[in-house]
Amino acid sequence: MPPEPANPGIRLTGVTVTREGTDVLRDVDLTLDEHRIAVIGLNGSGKSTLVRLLNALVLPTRGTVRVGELTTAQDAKRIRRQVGFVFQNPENQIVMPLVAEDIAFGVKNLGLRGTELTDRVDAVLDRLGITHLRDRESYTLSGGEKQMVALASVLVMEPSTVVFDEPTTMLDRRNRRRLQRTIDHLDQRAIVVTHDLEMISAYERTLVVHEGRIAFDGEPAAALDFYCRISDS
Amino acid sequence: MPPEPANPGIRLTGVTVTREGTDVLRDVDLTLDEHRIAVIGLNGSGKSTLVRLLNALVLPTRGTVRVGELTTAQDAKRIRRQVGFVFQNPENQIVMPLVAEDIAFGVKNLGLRGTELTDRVDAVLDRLGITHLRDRESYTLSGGEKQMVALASVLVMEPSTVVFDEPTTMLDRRNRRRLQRTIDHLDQRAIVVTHDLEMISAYERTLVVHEGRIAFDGEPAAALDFYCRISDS
Amino acid sequence: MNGSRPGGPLAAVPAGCKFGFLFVASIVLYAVPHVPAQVAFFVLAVTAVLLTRTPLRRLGRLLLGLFLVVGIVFATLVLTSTWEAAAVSALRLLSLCLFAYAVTLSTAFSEMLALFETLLRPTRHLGLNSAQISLALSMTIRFIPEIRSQYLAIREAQFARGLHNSPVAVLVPLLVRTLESAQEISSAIDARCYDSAPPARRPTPPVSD
Amino acid sequence: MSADSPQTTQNTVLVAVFAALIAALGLVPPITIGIVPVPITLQTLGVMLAGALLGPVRGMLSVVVLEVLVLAGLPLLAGGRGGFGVFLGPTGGYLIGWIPAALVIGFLVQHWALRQTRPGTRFAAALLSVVVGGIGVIYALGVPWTAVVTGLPLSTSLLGSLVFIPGDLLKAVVATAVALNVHRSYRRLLGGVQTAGR
Ligand SMILES: Nc1ncnc2c1ncn2[C@@H]1O[C@H](COP(=O)(O)OP(=O)(O)OP(=O)(O)O)[C@@H](O)[C@H]1O
Ligand SMILES: Nc1ncnc2c1ncn2[C@@H]1O[C@H](COP(=O)(O)OP(=O)(O)OP(=O)(O)O)[C@@H](O)[C@H]1O
Ligand SMILES: O=C(O)CCCC[C@@H]1SC[C@@H]2NC(=O)N[C@@H]21
Ligand SMILES: [Mg+2]
Ligand SMILES: [Mg+2]
Repeated sequence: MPPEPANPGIRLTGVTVTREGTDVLRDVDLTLDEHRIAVIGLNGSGKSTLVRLLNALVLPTRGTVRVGELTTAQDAKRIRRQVGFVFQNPENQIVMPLVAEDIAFGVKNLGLRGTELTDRVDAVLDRLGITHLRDRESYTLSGGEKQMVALASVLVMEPSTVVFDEPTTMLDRRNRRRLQRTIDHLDQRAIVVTHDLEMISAYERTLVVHEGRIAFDGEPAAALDFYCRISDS
Repeated sequence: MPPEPANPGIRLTGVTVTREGTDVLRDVDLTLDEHRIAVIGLNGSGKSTLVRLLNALVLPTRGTVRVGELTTAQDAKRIRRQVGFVFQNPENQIVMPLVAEDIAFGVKNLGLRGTELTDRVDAVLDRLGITHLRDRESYTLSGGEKQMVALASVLVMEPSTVVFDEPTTMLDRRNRRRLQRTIDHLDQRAIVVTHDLEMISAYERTLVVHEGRIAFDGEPAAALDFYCRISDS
Repeated sequence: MNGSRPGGPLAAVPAGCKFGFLFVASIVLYAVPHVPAQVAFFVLAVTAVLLTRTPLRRLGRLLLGLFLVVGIVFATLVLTSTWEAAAVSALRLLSLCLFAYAVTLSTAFSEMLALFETLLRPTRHLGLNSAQISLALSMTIRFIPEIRSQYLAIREAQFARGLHNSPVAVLVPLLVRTLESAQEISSAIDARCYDSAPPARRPTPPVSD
Repeated sequence: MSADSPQTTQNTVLVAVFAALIAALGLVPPITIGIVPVPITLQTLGVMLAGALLGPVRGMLSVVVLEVLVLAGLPLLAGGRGGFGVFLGPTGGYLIGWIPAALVIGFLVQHWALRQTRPGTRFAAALLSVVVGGIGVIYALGVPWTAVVTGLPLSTSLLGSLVFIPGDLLKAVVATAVALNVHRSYRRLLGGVQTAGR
């Protein structure tokens, strides 16, 4: 097998997702290879469905989603190693009672053991500046801390793209900015769904999802304009 | 017993709340009788604890909380009729399978029955413009709809003060503004905890909670300034 | 939740009477181990079910499992004992279940709950409280879909982390979240003036004037 | 304790939420194999969890609440079954057995298993509690009832119940592991119980 490119692009071709008879997403054609991409839109417009397609949490009813050479319909497991996903509610993502155990959890599934494993966990804790949380019980963490642990548990898998689905809703201004800074410093490609319009002003590309279609695709400023028009109508 | 005044003020005197050995809230003295009051602060600063004191969901470890002539430690039930509470996550507030049943739940607890009950439910649905949701099953509602039902279930009790603990976190811009407009039009006193700084710009008074104390109390603009200083430090 | 509203003549019979009949029928059916009597009961039971005017397709779906079960019983008994004993057992089981379905199908859920509340009223002497019981019953219905969607969200989060089908890893967060929301829900219920101990029964607080 | 009503509201909610959990486990389709007409169902896992997490009284009440709803006709049992008929059918005894099962599991876990300080012993004790209640008690009621209702010989009914053993043991292990983990992160639940490390 040829080595995969460092950061393979994601390509959606003619993607439609149907749920209970209605199209939640319709005829989406997209190539995502920018470094920072934002997705905005009203409640129920289809944002989460769109980003869940990218790591095979949702499979297209019609069309294909490709990450590099792989398609989500066939290679779900390998794609999930490349495309990490941070959920809105970090509590869903936390599995083990201790923070270190929780972060190690995904890496264990990749077959790592012993010092290799602990080194990797320590490295990611250090990188996010949350080494002090290492031995805490995960369920006693505050909202902001939980969100950082959830991010660590994704980054430890060393994905090439990280998708965030509304990661800042529970957070105060300080934690929001901390997370934002963390995302800004990621080497990986980041695709961020958010209602927090301030957060995305520096992004390269913004998609506005409306009623199951990509209604706008371009500069953040223009996208915001478009979004405000929709939400005020 | 003398009739209570139309909208009695709320007074906290020397209130301390201790949880597991640490003071979550310390020596709070406050009189709340403005029409619109905002509460802001970092995650974990004690905002929720503060507002839960107001309707006896939390009782002070030391000090007293008075609503008009009543104290929360003694008259929890009567105070809860006067001070309604809208929770952050409407999912946890809706307890009955059908919307109409859920809204009727609180009024039933007040002892109302029959047409008096249904009239009151219908009136509040009408007032919030959600009559069409009356016979829906509550779990099929969207996030914004759930938030409106949760508000209806509180307003139907005809409280003189409504407390909101981060009511907009789950909502998009459109639903957020809709809820904001609804709050703006309430006749009742509203006390709103929020991280949404835009929402409170027109409020009469803003409290900033920091590390268990009221660190600032005054005009929204100055409060925001203060809050930004804290959160950037 | 119960599908359509119950119709037919049996819907007019009070729920208490129907349950009383069911109780008596269950005794009589065991008291008479003769094939002709059992056939007569069976015909009566079929009539009762048909009187509920349930659409035949829905009825078919409901009864398919029952017929399967009775089939197994009948086959096993024919092989291990007499043909007659097998017939009596199978018919008895069928009639009893059909009568029970007739009661269920002809009684509205709310009527059923009201009956249980009446029956449970004496338990207040044991310290239970019927308002609390009916709250628990309604809340259960409300939270089944909630738990399901929480389960789906958690499982999805774990798929995303490369974990597939580990029951412990799904159940632990599911339960912790459920317990946490239980706390918030009970606050919300209290905030809406719910009184779990009605005044009459509440231990009198120490009156400090 | 302040006004004791918050406490009881919380208990009501816990009972309801676990009843909902048992019902939700019924959304997984049941499997019927073997010589007795009783399905393998995941709902017993919920019964075990209710007892092991909520303790005897609340655990038992959540099973009662579920079964009252089933009795009232809601299709909350595995495979979408419900109504009075189920209780009179071949599985009725097992269903009734769920009630004392949760009680026994809750009692043993709260007053015996969680008192063990060594993790290994605690796991073994909890597992044994779950097996005694979740298998012993349930079968003690279920097996004879099936025999009576169907007219099958008691020995057949007993033999038939053997097909559940592997599944039920697996459920007991899962329930034990889950319950101990949850008690580890959520100590308030069985208030006053000493667990190691605290
Ligand atoms: N499994 C499903 N079954 C039925 N409908 C679904 C399902 N998943 C999504 N939908 C519907 O698809 C639409 C889009 O859902 P989606 O979650 O993608 O919206 P969203 O843009 O992420 O909204 P939000 O801002 O509220 O998160 C909604 O109307 C939703 O009800
Ligand atoms: N029952 C409890 N037991 C222990 N600690 C508690 C309890 N309730 C609150 N706390 C602690 O008290 C502090 C204040 O909590 P509170 O919920 O009031 O914060 P908040 O300002 O509302 O935060 P957020 O913005 O995250 O909602 C937190 O550090 C929290 O961990
Ligand atoms: O759904 C029903 O009607 C009740 C089924 C009872 C099934 C019993 S409980 C113990 C044993 N273990 C199983 O998995 N099934 C049986
Ligand atoms: Mg979404
Ligand atoms: Mg809070």
